[in-house]
Amino acid sequence: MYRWFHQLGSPPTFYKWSGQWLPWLTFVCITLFVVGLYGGLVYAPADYLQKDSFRIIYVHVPAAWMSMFVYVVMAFSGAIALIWHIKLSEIMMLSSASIGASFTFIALITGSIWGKPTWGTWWEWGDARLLSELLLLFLYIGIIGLYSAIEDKRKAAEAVSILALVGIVNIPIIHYSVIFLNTLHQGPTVSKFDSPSIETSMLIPLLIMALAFKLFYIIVLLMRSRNELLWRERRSQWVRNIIKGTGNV
Amino acid sequence: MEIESQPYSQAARLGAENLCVEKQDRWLFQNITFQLEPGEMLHLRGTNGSGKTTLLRIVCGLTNADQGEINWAGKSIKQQRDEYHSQLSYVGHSDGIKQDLSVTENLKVAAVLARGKQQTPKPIDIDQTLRDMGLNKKKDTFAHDLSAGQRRRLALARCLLNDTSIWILDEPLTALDKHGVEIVENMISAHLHRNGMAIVTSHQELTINKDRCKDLDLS
Amino acid sequence: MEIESQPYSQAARLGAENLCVEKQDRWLFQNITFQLEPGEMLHLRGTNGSGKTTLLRIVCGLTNADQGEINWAGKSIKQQRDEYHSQLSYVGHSDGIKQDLSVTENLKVAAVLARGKQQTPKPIDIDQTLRDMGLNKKKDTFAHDLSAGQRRRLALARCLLNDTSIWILDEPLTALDKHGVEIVENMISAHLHRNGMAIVTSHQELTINKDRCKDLDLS
Amino acid sequence: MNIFITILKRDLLLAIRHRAELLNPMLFFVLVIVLFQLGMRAKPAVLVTLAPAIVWIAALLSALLSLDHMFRSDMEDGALEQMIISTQPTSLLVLAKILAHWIITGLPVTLIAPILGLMLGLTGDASLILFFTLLIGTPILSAIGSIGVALTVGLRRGSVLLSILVLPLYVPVLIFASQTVNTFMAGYPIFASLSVLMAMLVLSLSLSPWASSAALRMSVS
Amino acid sequence: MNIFITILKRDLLLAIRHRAELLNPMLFFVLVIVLFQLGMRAKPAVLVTLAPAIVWIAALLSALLSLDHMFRSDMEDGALEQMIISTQPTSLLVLAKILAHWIITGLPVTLIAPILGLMLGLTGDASLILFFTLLIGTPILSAIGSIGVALTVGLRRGSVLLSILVLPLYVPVLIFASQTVNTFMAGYPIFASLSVLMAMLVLSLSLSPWASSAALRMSVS
Ligand code: HEM
Ligand SMILES: Nc1ncnc2c1ncn2[C@@H]1O[C@H](COP(=O)(O)OP(=O)(O)OP(=O)(O)O)[C@@H](O)[C@H]1O
Ligand SMILES: Nc1ncnc2c1ncn2[C@@H]1O[C@H](COP(=O)(O)OP(=O)(O)OP(=O)(O)O)[C@@H](O)[C@H]1O
Ligand SMILES: [Mg+2]
Ligand SMILES: [Mg+2]
Repeated sequence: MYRWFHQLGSPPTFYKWSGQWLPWLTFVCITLFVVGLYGGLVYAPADYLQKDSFRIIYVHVPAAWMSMFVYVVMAFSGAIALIWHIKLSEIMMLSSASIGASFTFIALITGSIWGKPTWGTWWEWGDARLLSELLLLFLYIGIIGLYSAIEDKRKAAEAVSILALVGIVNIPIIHYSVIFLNTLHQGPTVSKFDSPSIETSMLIPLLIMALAFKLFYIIVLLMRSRNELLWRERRSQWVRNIIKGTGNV
Repeated sequence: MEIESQPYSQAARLGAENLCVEKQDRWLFQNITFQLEPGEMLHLRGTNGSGKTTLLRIVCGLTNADQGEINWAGKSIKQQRDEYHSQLSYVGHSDGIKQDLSVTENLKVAAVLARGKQQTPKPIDIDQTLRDMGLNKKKDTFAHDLSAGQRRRLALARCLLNDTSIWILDEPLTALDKHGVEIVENMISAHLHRNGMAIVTSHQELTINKDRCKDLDLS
Repeated sequence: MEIESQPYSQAARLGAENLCVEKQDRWLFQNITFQLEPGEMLHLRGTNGSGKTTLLRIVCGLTNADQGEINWAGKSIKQQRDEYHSQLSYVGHSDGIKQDLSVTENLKVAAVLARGKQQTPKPIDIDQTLRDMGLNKKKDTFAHDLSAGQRRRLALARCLLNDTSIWILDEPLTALDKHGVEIVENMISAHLHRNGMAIVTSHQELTINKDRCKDLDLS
Repeated sequence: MNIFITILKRDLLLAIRHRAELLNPMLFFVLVIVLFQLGMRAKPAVLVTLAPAIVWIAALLSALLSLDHMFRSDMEDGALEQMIISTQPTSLLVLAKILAHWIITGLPVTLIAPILGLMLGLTGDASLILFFTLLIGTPILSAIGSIGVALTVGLRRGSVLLSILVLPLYVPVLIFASQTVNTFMAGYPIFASLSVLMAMLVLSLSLSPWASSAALRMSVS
Repeated sequence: MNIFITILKRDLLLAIRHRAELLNPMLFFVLVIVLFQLGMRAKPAVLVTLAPAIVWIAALLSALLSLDHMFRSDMEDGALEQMIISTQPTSLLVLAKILAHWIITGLPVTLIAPILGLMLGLTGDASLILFFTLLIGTPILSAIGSIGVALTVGLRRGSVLLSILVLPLYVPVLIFASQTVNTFMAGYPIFASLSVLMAMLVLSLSLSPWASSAALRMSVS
């Protein structure tokens, strides 16, 4: 297990491996997107209460899920980078930050666009879920800001790993606060979209979209990591070989 | 000057192997290797900007080199941070003096940091050290009222008080007058005599027994 | 080295009369008097803490003495702050360099501060100055990436660029390597040759024409 | 004027060099407002009446927090000494620094305030008035602040003392400005209170450079 | 332990040397609260419901403002390097510094809060609960804050970036604490929320020294 890990962690292997997989992943991802969007926007019936406005769910919910997922991935690769000093996981973490921030941003925007017709307001301060999403955005911004503020990028990566780890301790706390506060203060909205059991014809496209989003993340992550890797290793032999167009990796 | 004179018990060989440091895509220095036996001093030379300060910080374990390692007593210092640091005193360009503490208070804090579990220094030790460094009249002055040279003396006083076998001094003679330079030279000589080791950068010459003195030129 | 060589137009006699400074109820120094003609240098000596830095700051008009006055061109400097300051460059223990500006940017700001209404320095002037100080390779480096000696050179470069007739230098040789020391000595010699004046403290000896050099010992 | 522009450019450059800095007063401002909301969980009807005060207090704190940078780093590395012994009148330098501070902190806050006003439930017109009070008011904060910093910059850890000195001077601005918006929302004319703000602006901009430069000379010596 | 006490004593001594410092977090705290009152001019009935949040936000800002001092001056004069190459575990030093920071800022604020609570119209019991939330909550602020400072202390002007890093981590504390007081005032039991606060305290005090010392090593190198 560790050996496998270590080998994959070696830059040239990773570069080669990811290069082989990328086209396939892209293909699958595009297919899923097409199917999911068709299912969601055309096939699924309009909601009897919300009419067609509910269809934004196919972007909002996957994006919201991804925003948290990416943070967890980031914190874990940060931990690995700190403990085992594996360059690759450092790169993964750094590449994840801005992707995660984008997902969070999308979730916030689509959520408030959705909120306007359903709740009649763009933003509801009292709701703990909106809040935790906003805080997540701030965590991401903090991470990106810290990384850009430290000039020595090796140090910056270390700093960001620490921050990401500290931040993840905060995530269950935020999560708890949601549950805890809602048992006290009946949140005016949360109950609205938690309870209704969703119809299968709506659910399946949603799951497909969620999968597509996840693949999309992986693809962007791989591409960004490859990019960063080439830059960092620009003076090593294997990168020179690639640039020259000669020789294998 | 009365400086303790028993040899250090924990003196051991200190060495660097193939240190390389890169700054902005260019090598600052490459393949620096040296060995220092107990009782020896390394005089680090080099033009301005040749990397002396950088090298000293690496030897202290404050920064990491891009390649290469520092060994002490046969092992890499990374595997024995605490033992190594308990034998180390470092005086850098910035001297680690708190402006709002008096001279004595500064020394007390420094001593506790360096000695740790052993006892705190007795007042006599501190008095003696201050006398050795020519600061006895400034005992209760706040550090921010000291002159540049007095501040340097205070920073150097730490080495005497801490009783460590490895001294790393970055331009110790900065701002010191003639008498101050003499004090430092005697201090280092006595330290080497006790089987201590020192790595010193200085653009001025130091009058130290040539037999005990190795040279390394970075430029 | 190519330094401008026309004599300064506004050079005038600088003097101190009976300066006394008291620190915590004791005289730091008393009745310091000196006269400096254009083309002369004052080498200020004294042990650590004898009051050299304090005296220099008084000469600059940054602090006031408890008694006595500084005269320039026959008048007290307090009556002609602006003219006096337009002829003055001061390099103190802390060097007034912004860490977040590049070397060139630092010099540009310094020059505008010093020259004021006259034109800003041409790029050629700045390049020339940097070359004179051996910093030409570091033109676009941020100041916080400079080594201690390089930073000192940058601070001293201000004097060359500002083209002022009075230089006040507090330990200019700090952290400079041998080549750096030579540069500074030549720089001062050329400055005196142009009828400039300098007040310099240094614990190291300066090789400057003895005829042009006055000594004042505070200790 | 040359010198004015040089110092202004220098300070802005220093701020841009830490790119994060440019964004930060604004972000901080947003965060403070969010904090209020979180802690209070007030009802929309209550919120509207509090909105001008909340925005203004956030602007005030944001100015206060960044005030210390105005002279401290220059003091520590000796750049301030160089400014004082320069040929140029110190008050002109101070004015440039006040302007730079405003561009870095006051201006972004002013620009983003109307949007936040809308978010807090203000009407479009009220947001506009809020914007104007900030436009007139934030430079006053920078100007008055400069005196406080100049007085405390010689102390090694003066930043909290600074707040104590400066806050009482900020209070009139805060009261007038938030009052102006409230008056407007209540449907009364606001010409009078806006002109008082303007008068404060003129007064503070013309007096504070002198006071600050005197204080600086004192702090350096 | 020797080292813990030495550093604690040193930091407190440094704070006392600038006597103003000791008083200032408290004064600042009072001023912020007064500002709220002035800017808002809220009715007493409204004020009571806002009181816990106002007090807590003031405490939070007061902690935030003084956070930067925790390591910056040690960084600038090289004392931090000396601490890192000392024989002692850095995390113990950090813990001492967290405690010192709390004694200087959190403790005075906690002690004065009940009085301010009464002034804002809270009942005696509610003020007492407010006091307890502050007693448990303010050390969390110091502990979490230390991580933020340790990360940003290497930057020359990181203090605003610091707020951005630290505030999202402060929000849960703020929400829970002010919620606790509100719950109490509404007549519900508060044992659960107090125990969550306690858990946060234990967690932050036991984890943050490690995170901070790792961050410090990074910042110094
Ligand atoms: C700015 C406004 C909004 C934000 C920030 C937001 C945020 C989120 C987040 C973070 C999640 C993931 C929760 C989790 O997996 O634990 C989520 C899920 C969801 N949101 Fe939103 N949301 C917003 C508005 C809305 C609106 C207006 C609706 C529809 C009325 C809505 C419907 C949903 C649904 C149905 C889910 C899936 C729930 C589940 O996983 O059980 N959201 N939202
Ligand atoms: N981030 C950086 N980018 C570019 N160059 C850098 C950076 N950091 C350091 N340097 C360069 O590395 C060198 C650092 O040298 P160092 O401070 O170790 O010199 P030194 O030998 O101690 O010099 P001195 O005698 O002047 O003290 C300098 O030339 C400096 O310009
Ligand atoms: N507030 C004060 N209280 C007591 N003594 C003071 C105070 N301020 C300064 N001093 C003393 O005055 C002297 C200041 O000397 P100054 O800095 O001018 O010395 P210097 O000649 O420049 O020394 P160096 O060669 O070390 O730079 C020192 O001896 C210092 O201890
Ligand atoms: Mg050096
Ligand atoms: Mg001096």
